[in-house]
Amino acid sequence: MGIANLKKLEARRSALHKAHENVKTQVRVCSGTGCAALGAFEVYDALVEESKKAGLPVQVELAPCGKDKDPIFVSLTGCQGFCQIGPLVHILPEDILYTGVKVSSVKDIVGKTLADGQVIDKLLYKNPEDKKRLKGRADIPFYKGQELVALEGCGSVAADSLDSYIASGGFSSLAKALKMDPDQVIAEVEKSGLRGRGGGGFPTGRKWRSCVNATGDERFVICNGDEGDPGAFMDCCIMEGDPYRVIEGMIICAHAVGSSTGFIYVRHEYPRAVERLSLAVKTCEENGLLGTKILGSDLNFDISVARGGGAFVCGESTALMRSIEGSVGEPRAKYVRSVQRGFRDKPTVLNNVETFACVPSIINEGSDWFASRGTEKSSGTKAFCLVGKVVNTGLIEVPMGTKLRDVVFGIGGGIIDGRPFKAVQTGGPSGGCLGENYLDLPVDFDALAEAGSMMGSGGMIVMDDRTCMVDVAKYFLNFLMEESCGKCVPCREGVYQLHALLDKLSRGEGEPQDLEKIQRLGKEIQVSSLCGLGKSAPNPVLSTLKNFREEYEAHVNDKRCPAGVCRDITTFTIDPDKCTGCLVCKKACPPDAISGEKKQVHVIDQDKCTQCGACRLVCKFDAVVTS
Amino acid sequence: MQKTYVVIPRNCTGCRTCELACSMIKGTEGVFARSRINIYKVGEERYMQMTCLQCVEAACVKVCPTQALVRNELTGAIEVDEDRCVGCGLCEPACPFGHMHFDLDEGVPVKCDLCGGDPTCVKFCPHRALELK
Amino acid sequence: MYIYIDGKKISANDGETILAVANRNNIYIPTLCHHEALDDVGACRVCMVEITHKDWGGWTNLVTACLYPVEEGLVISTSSDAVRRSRGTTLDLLMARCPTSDVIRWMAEENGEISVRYEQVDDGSKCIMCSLCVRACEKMGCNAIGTVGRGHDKKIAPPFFENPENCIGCGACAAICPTGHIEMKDTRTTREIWEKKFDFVACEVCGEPVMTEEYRDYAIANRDLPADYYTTCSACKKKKLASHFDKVGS
Amino acid sequence: MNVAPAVDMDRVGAVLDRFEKGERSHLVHALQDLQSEIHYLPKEAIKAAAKYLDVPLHSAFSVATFYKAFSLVPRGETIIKVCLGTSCHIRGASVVVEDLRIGLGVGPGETTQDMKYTVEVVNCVGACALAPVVIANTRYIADVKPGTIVKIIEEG
Repeated sequence: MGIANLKKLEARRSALHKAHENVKTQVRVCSGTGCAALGAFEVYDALVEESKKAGLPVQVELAPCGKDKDPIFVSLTGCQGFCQIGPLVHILPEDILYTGVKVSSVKDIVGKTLADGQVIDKLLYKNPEDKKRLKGRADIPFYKGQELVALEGCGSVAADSLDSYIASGGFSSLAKALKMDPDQVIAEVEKSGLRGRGGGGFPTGRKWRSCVNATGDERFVICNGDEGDPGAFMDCCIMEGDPYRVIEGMIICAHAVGSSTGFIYVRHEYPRAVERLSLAVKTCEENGLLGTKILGSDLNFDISVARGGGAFVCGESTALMRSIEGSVGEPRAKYVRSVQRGFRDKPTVLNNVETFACVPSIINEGSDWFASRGTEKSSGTKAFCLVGKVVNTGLIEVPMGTKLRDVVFGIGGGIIDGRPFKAVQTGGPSGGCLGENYLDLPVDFDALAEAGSMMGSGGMIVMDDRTCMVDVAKYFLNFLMEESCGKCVPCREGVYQLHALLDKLSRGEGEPQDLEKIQRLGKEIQVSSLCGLGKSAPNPVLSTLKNFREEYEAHVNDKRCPAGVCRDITTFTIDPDKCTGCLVCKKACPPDAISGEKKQVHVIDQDKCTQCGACRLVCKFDAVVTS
Repeated sequence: MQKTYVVIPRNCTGCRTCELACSMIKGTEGVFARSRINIYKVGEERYMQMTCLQCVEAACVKVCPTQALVRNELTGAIEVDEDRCVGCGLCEPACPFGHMHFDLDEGVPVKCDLCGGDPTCVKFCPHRALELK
Repeated sequence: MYIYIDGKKISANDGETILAVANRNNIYIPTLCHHEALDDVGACRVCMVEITHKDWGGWTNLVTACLYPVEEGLVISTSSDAVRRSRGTTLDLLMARCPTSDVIRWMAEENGEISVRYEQVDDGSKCIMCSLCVRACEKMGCNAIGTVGRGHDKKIAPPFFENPENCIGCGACAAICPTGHIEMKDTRTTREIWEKKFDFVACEVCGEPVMTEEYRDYAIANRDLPADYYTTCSACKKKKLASHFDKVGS
Repeated sequence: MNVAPAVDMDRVGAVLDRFEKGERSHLVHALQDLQSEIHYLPKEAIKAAAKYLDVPLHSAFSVATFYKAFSLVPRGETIIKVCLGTSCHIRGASVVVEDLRIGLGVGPGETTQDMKYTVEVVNCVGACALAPVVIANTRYIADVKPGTIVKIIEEG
């Protein structure tokens, strides 16, 4: 049942629409990594089974000619965003969002909600501020202020169903693009102002245009799904939750630049993304959406899914291409850009997952629609992963230019346990930490860069007063030291030495001149390294040194870690006035260093204590103090 | 007009001045064995001067993996481009006449390059047994 | 086209690198991982130069001379402050890694900016990971050694750190190593490199070593020269030929 | 020192047969499939892959040691991956590593004597909202509280 041409595509869509109109209730079970980890698949299975048992007309596929009257369509979707309180079950059209759903609650959902239309109060989201239960996404602050473009289908379409994607308007953008001249397609992308979502922010349209202008008999389109930034998972969600959108974006690009071969490079740490994308590619091939004469046009295009091997540096475009070629992922100098000489030395367009996911909307809705969102130089919306010590964590998408404050305190709901906000880290290991004075910064490519951080792929890690900036910088350097490919000297040796210097600081052995040494070495690594990884490796150090210098000075001059994190210069003690003798810290202590009976003040044996901080982490009464 | 290096064995008295001159000018500090020209006694009062023949179809050039042996079109000599040599040393055994020497310490081959067209050995030969015609 | 290096106007060809033009004009740019016969990788970063252009509005950039292709009107400085700082840092870092390497110390002194001492990584190694040995081995078609691991712990070694099957004992890796890190031990009859032992082919006249047996087999199989080329040492070849000439002469 | 079990070369061959012979670009892919089949990359498997795909052995070895996904030593039945992504880090993942070190007696990259558990640290598994996260084989353990992880794993 191929979709050989545009007519057949429309026929299929209208049949599916009809099927959709029949559906009385839609139950969307989130199967993003977070929800899946909390048991979403079991919930889904139970839902289907329980509904069948109850005799409800349940469908797991959109059947265009279903006989059921008022069917209930149960689907597994991609990430619905609010990972922290998963598994999520979203019921439409009533907009009921059940949170923390367990298999044991399924019976209730089927019996009460699906069969009877009742809302189960205790499964609803509880607003931490006033403890009120909120019914649906429309009421929950986390979802307010968001605008979904790249994540549009993520959490609404059934992740592994081509039909579901087509029903939601999928491939209509491709149909439109195929009727356009390749040049018009590029012009449209250029006009939209779309910039690469992978971090660099290079204008996508310009990239496509220079690929077309480059000489070469063959061109490649590569989708970068090697999302290596720790603390970022939006590409993962898109690949898992809306794989067809990425494919559609890539086909449109292939049409625009004249390519017949594409690759999607996915990290191996995302097995489900690999699985779903592979399935999506296969389904597209079977249905004539990939292969020869796509939708009856002259376009031939194939996509292969390549798995990464676990190397952060492979997110760098030239290293990624080397990796697909089957080699060690060492970057090469980009003096000749990869749009001219990339994969197999042929002109290559490489864009990130989110960038490709934006393309169908741009073609469908028009460049003006996209450009009207966001700021002047950073148009559109951007997906972020809001994580760390923030109340609401999860996947969000907001227009560019949204203030950090609105993200952290609006959508994010502020800091956990009401602790003071300290910083927000953006841009992953290449980015920087922005303190309180940057909270009113509009988040876009240029504003972040100016503030000494960067957009990166969109991780946003919120930190409270118990986060040590020296430790955070050391953490990133340790990460980069392990992930450096080791090819060029400044990155291989320089990052090692930077880490050694920070380690010295965190042990309380820092000398006053070390801060200058760090600053100077950091700057030289930035200008001397071969690839983006090395060039941006010192950013976390330099930005924290700039914005939190007093904290560094405390480590050097007073041999003290103000946040109580750096083990060698921190002592943990229990404040007898605050300790309630609840035994929680005693149980949590890995080396068994805490003694004390129930309802009596506990004491930490300093000889046994390894300063891991577990006690402070679990204490509800703030009784563990550091000095 | 390219000149030809010729040896005239009947003039050679075996005085080895050429060897000394070569080893001096090529910086091998008078180590005779490293000289690019060698004198062999081949009979009663008969000597033979042996140095690179600058073959037209040179085996050394053929085996070099990096084109580090290049003919100087002006002098006709095959010269070593040390910057291009990776030091594999194959040129030494490849020479059927034994005129190529690979210097293990320096990691480069050593051979006669006709001193850039003005061979020192010719200048120093007291008996006109070496000539550039 | 014309470019400017340290104020001098120099003609250059399309497709050439800055380093190639500089070398051709005897302008010194230090290098460690560059070799004329091998592909450049830009690993050592000591050939860093500062470039700008009259159309760039004062913007300058540091690039590696070995890889950067020339373009019309490019203005290059081989020893600006920024270049010396960058090169100095790179050499300082290498000094910490290979404190015993004379080449590195000499280059650092020449650059004139040894100012920062970093914690020494003293594993007795002189390897600076320039990968010249690997590339030379590849050029020979042997592929006996390669990089192992990544990051700061990256090493160059044979597969599985053991006796490299493909190694023929030619010694190119040792000859090309800029710091003398690769050890090759020769006796009259044997050679040892990468912990692999080779027997020399002895000259059938004098018994002096000619080449390793593996190298001879490789040469016969791959280099299209008769097998009897490899049986005699060069000195004996010369002697034999001399006597032959004498017979012809008389 | 753990003794590696003999490698079933038929299984290696069967995995390699899925790939086009002599196509070097399949190297990373093939090594991955071999690893998921035998749980680590024994020397014989790397050699077989290099030969089959016509890749110099050293390239195969370089690739096998460059990418973190590959292990050249046998690993335990249960592979415990502790996420050390930024979010997990600031929410106390190092305590989890500490718990495992004390509870199982092995640190990152090590395998218990009885070959039951291998502890690994990984950089971000994309479940940041549930930090700190531990993955035991395919099972995700979310929001790990100090002092609890060893028990959770041992109970299965």
